Amino acid sequence: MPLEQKVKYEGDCDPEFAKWVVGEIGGENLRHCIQCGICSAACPLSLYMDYTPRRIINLAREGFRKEVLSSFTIWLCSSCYACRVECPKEIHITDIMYLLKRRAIEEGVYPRSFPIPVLAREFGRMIFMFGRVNETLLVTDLFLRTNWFKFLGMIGLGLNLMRTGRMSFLPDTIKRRGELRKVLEALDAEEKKEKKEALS
Amino acid sequence: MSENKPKQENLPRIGFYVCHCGSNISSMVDVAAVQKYAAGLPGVVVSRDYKYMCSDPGQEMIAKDIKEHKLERLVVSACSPNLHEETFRKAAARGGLNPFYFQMVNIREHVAWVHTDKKAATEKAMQLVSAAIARVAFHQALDKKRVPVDPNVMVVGGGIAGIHAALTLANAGKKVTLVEREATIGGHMALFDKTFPTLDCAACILTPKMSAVKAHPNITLWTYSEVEKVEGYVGNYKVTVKRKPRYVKEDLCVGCMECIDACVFKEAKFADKFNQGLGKRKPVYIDFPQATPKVVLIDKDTCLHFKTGKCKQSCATACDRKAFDFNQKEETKELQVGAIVLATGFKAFDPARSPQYGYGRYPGVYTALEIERLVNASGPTSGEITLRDGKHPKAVGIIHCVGSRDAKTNKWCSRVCCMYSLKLAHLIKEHSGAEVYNFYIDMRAPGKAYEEFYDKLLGEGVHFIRGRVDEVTDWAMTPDEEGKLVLRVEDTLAGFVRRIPVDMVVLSTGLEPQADAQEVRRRFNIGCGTEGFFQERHPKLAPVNTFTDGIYIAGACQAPRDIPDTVAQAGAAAAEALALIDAGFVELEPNTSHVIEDECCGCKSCVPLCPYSAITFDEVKKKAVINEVLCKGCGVCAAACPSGSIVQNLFDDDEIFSEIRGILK
Amino acid sequence: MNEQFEPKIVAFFCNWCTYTAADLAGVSRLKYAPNVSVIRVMCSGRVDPQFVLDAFARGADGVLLGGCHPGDCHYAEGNYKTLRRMRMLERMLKGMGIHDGRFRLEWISGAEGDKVKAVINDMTKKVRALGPLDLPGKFKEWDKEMEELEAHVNKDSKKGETTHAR
Amino acid sequence: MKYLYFPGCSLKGTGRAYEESFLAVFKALGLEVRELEDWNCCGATAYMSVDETKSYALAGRNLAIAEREDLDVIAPCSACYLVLNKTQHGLKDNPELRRKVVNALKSAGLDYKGKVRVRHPLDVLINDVGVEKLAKFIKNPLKGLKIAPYYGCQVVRPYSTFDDQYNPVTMDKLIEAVGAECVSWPLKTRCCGGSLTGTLPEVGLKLAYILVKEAKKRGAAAVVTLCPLCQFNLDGYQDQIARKFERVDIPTLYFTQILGLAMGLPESELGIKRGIISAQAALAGR
Repeated sequence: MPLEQKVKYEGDCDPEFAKWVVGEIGGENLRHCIQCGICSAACPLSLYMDYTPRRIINLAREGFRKEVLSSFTIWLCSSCYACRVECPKEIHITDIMYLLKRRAIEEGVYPRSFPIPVLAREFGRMIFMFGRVNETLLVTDLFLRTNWFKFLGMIGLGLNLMRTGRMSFLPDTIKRRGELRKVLEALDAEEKKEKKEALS
Repeated sequence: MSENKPKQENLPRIGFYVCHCGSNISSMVDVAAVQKYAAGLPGVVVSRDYKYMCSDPGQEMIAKDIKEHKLERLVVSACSPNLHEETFRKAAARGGLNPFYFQMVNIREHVAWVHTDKKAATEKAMQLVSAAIARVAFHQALDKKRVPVDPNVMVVGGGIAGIHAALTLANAGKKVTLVEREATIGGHMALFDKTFPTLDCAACILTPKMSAVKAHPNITLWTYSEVEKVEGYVGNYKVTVKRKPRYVKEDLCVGCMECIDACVFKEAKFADKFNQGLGKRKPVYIDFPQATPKVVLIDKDTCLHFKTGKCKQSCATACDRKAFDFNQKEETKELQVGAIVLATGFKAFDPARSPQYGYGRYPGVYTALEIERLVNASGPTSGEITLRDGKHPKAVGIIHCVGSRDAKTNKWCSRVCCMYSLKLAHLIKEHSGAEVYNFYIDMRAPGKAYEEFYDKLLGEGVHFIRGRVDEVTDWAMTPDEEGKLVLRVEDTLAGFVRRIPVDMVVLSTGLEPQADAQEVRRRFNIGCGTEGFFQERHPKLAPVNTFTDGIYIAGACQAPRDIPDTVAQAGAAAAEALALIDAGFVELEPNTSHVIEDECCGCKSCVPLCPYSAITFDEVKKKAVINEVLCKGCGVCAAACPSGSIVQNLFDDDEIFSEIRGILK
Repeated sequence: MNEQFEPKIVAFFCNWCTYTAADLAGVSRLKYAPNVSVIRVMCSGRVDPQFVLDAFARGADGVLLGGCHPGDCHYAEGNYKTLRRMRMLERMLKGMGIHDGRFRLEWISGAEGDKVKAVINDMTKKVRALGPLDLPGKFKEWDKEMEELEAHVNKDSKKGETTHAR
Repeated sequence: MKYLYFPGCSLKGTGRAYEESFLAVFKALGLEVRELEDWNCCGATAYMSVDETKSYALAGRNLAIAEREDLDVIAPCSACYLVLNKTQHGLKDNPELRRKVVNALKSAGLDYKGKVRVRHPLDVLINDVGVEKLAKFIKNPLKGLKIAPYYGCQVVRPYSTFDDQYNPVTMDKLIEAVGAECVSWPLKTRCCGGSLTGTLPEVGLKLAYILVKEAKKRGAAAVVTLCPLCQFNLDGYQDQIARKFERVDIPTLYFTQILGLAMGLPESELGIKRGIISAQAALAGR
């Protein structure tokens, strides 16, 4: 077994990271964590996580940006909010997972073939195009982009859905697509403006 | 409004002092600038700043200046008047100045500590200083009024705090009335088996004190009684107490308990409140063998006589002292006391508010108080640890912080749970040999010999898992878990989630204010903190005093605390009451109101406003008259007087108007 | 930061609840706007409506009155009297064009340091948004009339005639 | 009583039976339901991971359209219910976010003031209609049918206004109202796997398996749920569950379906046949 040095140096931390989390919506209470672990105990997925939610909170608070953003934990969160309602310090853990996911996508540090960030992205694309999401098309698209091998395993389910009339191959769409796009583009413009201001 | 401003040349000679308070004030307020600013204000002849005005040299400086510079008024700009007003009044008196020629400016609590911009904070400090200097010119020389103090004391609550306070006062020769709501004194401590960290038996140390209360010639013990009304003021309280009927004459009953044997109910079949519902009792009962007073009582809700009117009253027949009186009525008593000690204790957190732990849903889940009764040799199982189905648990999980350190229930640490959980872990292991798991967030053992007790438990092989349990369920994932209660928790030190099957779960419930704490504090005219415990006058320097003079607090009614701290506090409260009584008199703040007879137009507007009936109307002179002994100095009448003829000392119209002008200059 | 209007607010706090709460805010090192200066009174019931009027007349942009919660008054019922009095005063102030929260009555118990902070911050923000009141400017002419009237009254009273002009 | 109805994407797709039974039951109860005009996808959980503000704006457009009428909006899908409520909270608590979202809406000629109330059909049935009134409509009580109520996550957490977060009971009341027997189990709010059944089947299937297995073990003949994704996970993946763990075969119905059956509505109007695991045996076997 190869020996690995476990010590962490302060230079490895990003002191701005915790500040950033605290400044985002939902991150406000990050620093109040007492590390009781009830979030991990309540989490139905913590048994698959590389870091339990409690550890993610502590790593984020101490500025271990790389460890946090490249963890599987944030992608395993199914947004069931079990941790959020249990947390004795009212830390919005689910929202923190969301904002960590966004940051990971922004920094491009998520695992490439990992289907969850891809799903998130495709979902967004479909909404921008049609305003609504067709589950069949979304799932098909997802498997073709990540792991088409798994798609074969899903054929049985697909046939079952066809049999019960729960599948549709036509994209559903809203009437005023322009209206929705205007809303989304206005936010893009706002963000650009903000970034420009931040630079100057 | 009167415009009789003192003329520039007639202004009194004012001395002004501004305090740095180390760096507490000077780090946010430019003290030198304030000093300079004040020096330029009309009437100010001396203006100084100093590191610590409240220190001896600071006070000396004031006294010296008064003499040397013939100062006629004094303004000190420092901390809250609630803290040091008295200090500087005394300093003024030492310099030969009437202490009420003084005004204090609060630039610490109200400025330096709450603002972040030094320039703005300094400006605000200057406004407040200008207001005080403007107002002090109007101050009058006043004298404090002396009122005699009634030497009797009432103690409310007969737990260990009330017992200790009552005994201390009685031993000092004071007459004490101890009022307790339940049928016996003893409080929560009477429920415990052993006490941490020494593991000495609670009954062995408590019951002698209970007997001492009963036997003490200076103590009148009123159990099954509640305070209904409190009137008066420091040194002179009038208290109304309601005494509930026991249907047994207290002076006749000797506690032989023949009546209980004789009751028409052959079997005890009603939930026994004292044993947390784990045992049964009859309608005629006594809480426990050492109950004090050792007098039985009848529970009206279950007694056949009261329910149907058809009972042969075999209990009364069995009593050879003829103590039974089914016609007993509630009594109302009045008391005159000089001081009151409130020791009304706490309420244990109701675990139904944390449904995830399954209390009430799974019979294997218990509260810590229930376990106290189970491990107690005189409890319902005589100290045997048995589950509700009669089986013996092989594994027991103790969950800490139930109803503590949790924004959804109570935010505070209940302070005693870590230690009592350790005690229960030890007792359960000793009595049953079960595997015991403690689930804690942080182990808090900060008392004398507490850490050593924790160390002892570690050595006994009790499991300590650092993590807050999420849930107690009967959901089995493995064959081992079938038929068990499963606790899901992150072992935060190991870094993963564990599922631990047990037979018995103990919820270490936290301490809360009594359910009626708000009503009680209104009755006694004291305050509660946001969490609902009684508010002490100062968290460090006046921990047993309240904002109402003559009313003291002790024990867990003020905050969660353990027995040693409770007893210490009860002693402190008794000492404070003694200090008040033995002085023989109190000095009252002279902020009372009086009527300027010539200006009173006799409209009677003020008469009905006074909550203390201190204002009467002189029908001959057709003028209002204020009785300054009854006046408590709220100033409501002064604000209402349409002719401006009522003056409130220290808060006169001229003083307040000049303060407004000073701020807005 | 650009120069913004900073309102001046005069506060009357009762000694037992609100003043203590402000002390508590200090001890707890809560941070709030420096625009409010506090005058201590024993009970909110001591506050004569004239104090409020005088504060506005002398240039205050807002007046805050703090007392114990209803039922909690140290003097049993002083705050109820405050409430009745101030309801009437509010109507009068409205007639004078002083409204929209320039005058505010708040119940703050001795334990509510955080409420002191919240109320002061909120009131400062709202009054700042309203802009200066400048009653002294508006009242200059009225003052002149008042002075004349007062001179007249004083002359009368010197003559020894009783007057209830106040 | 009148309501607006926000279907969301699932009720038009895999959750078609939910829409059918919801509309049929509400119609039979005399409740008027109108589909929200030109609604768009709520954004669900996925979009929150991409762009927070846009995700609020997406929901904001729906709320803006709804606000034109003074009616409560019913969102039967858990994700829609959560996202719309979360947006309400976010816009209320965060002025900066509100400014951005409202400005963006205004640029497209929309406006939102924050007046809309988002409801769940279960909330409407229990609190607006009431169990007593529902009882009058029950013609065909489901006597002897043992049902495990499954609430899932996002209706009860974290914004539920009508039930307890730890131990919700509204659906239990409904099950009793239709004459069936409610199975008590501790997993009624445990996650069904959400979208992980699709993205990480090895994890998602396990979560779904735990639920169906425990429901069956406790004697339930059917699971009843209030969310299209929960229904899809518990119902649709049982073949895969059988391959990976063991065959469980327990049908998952919507609460609107059992209510409709008890009210005597025809199965065809309630989409009973749309279940991949047939409910026929469970319904007949009682």
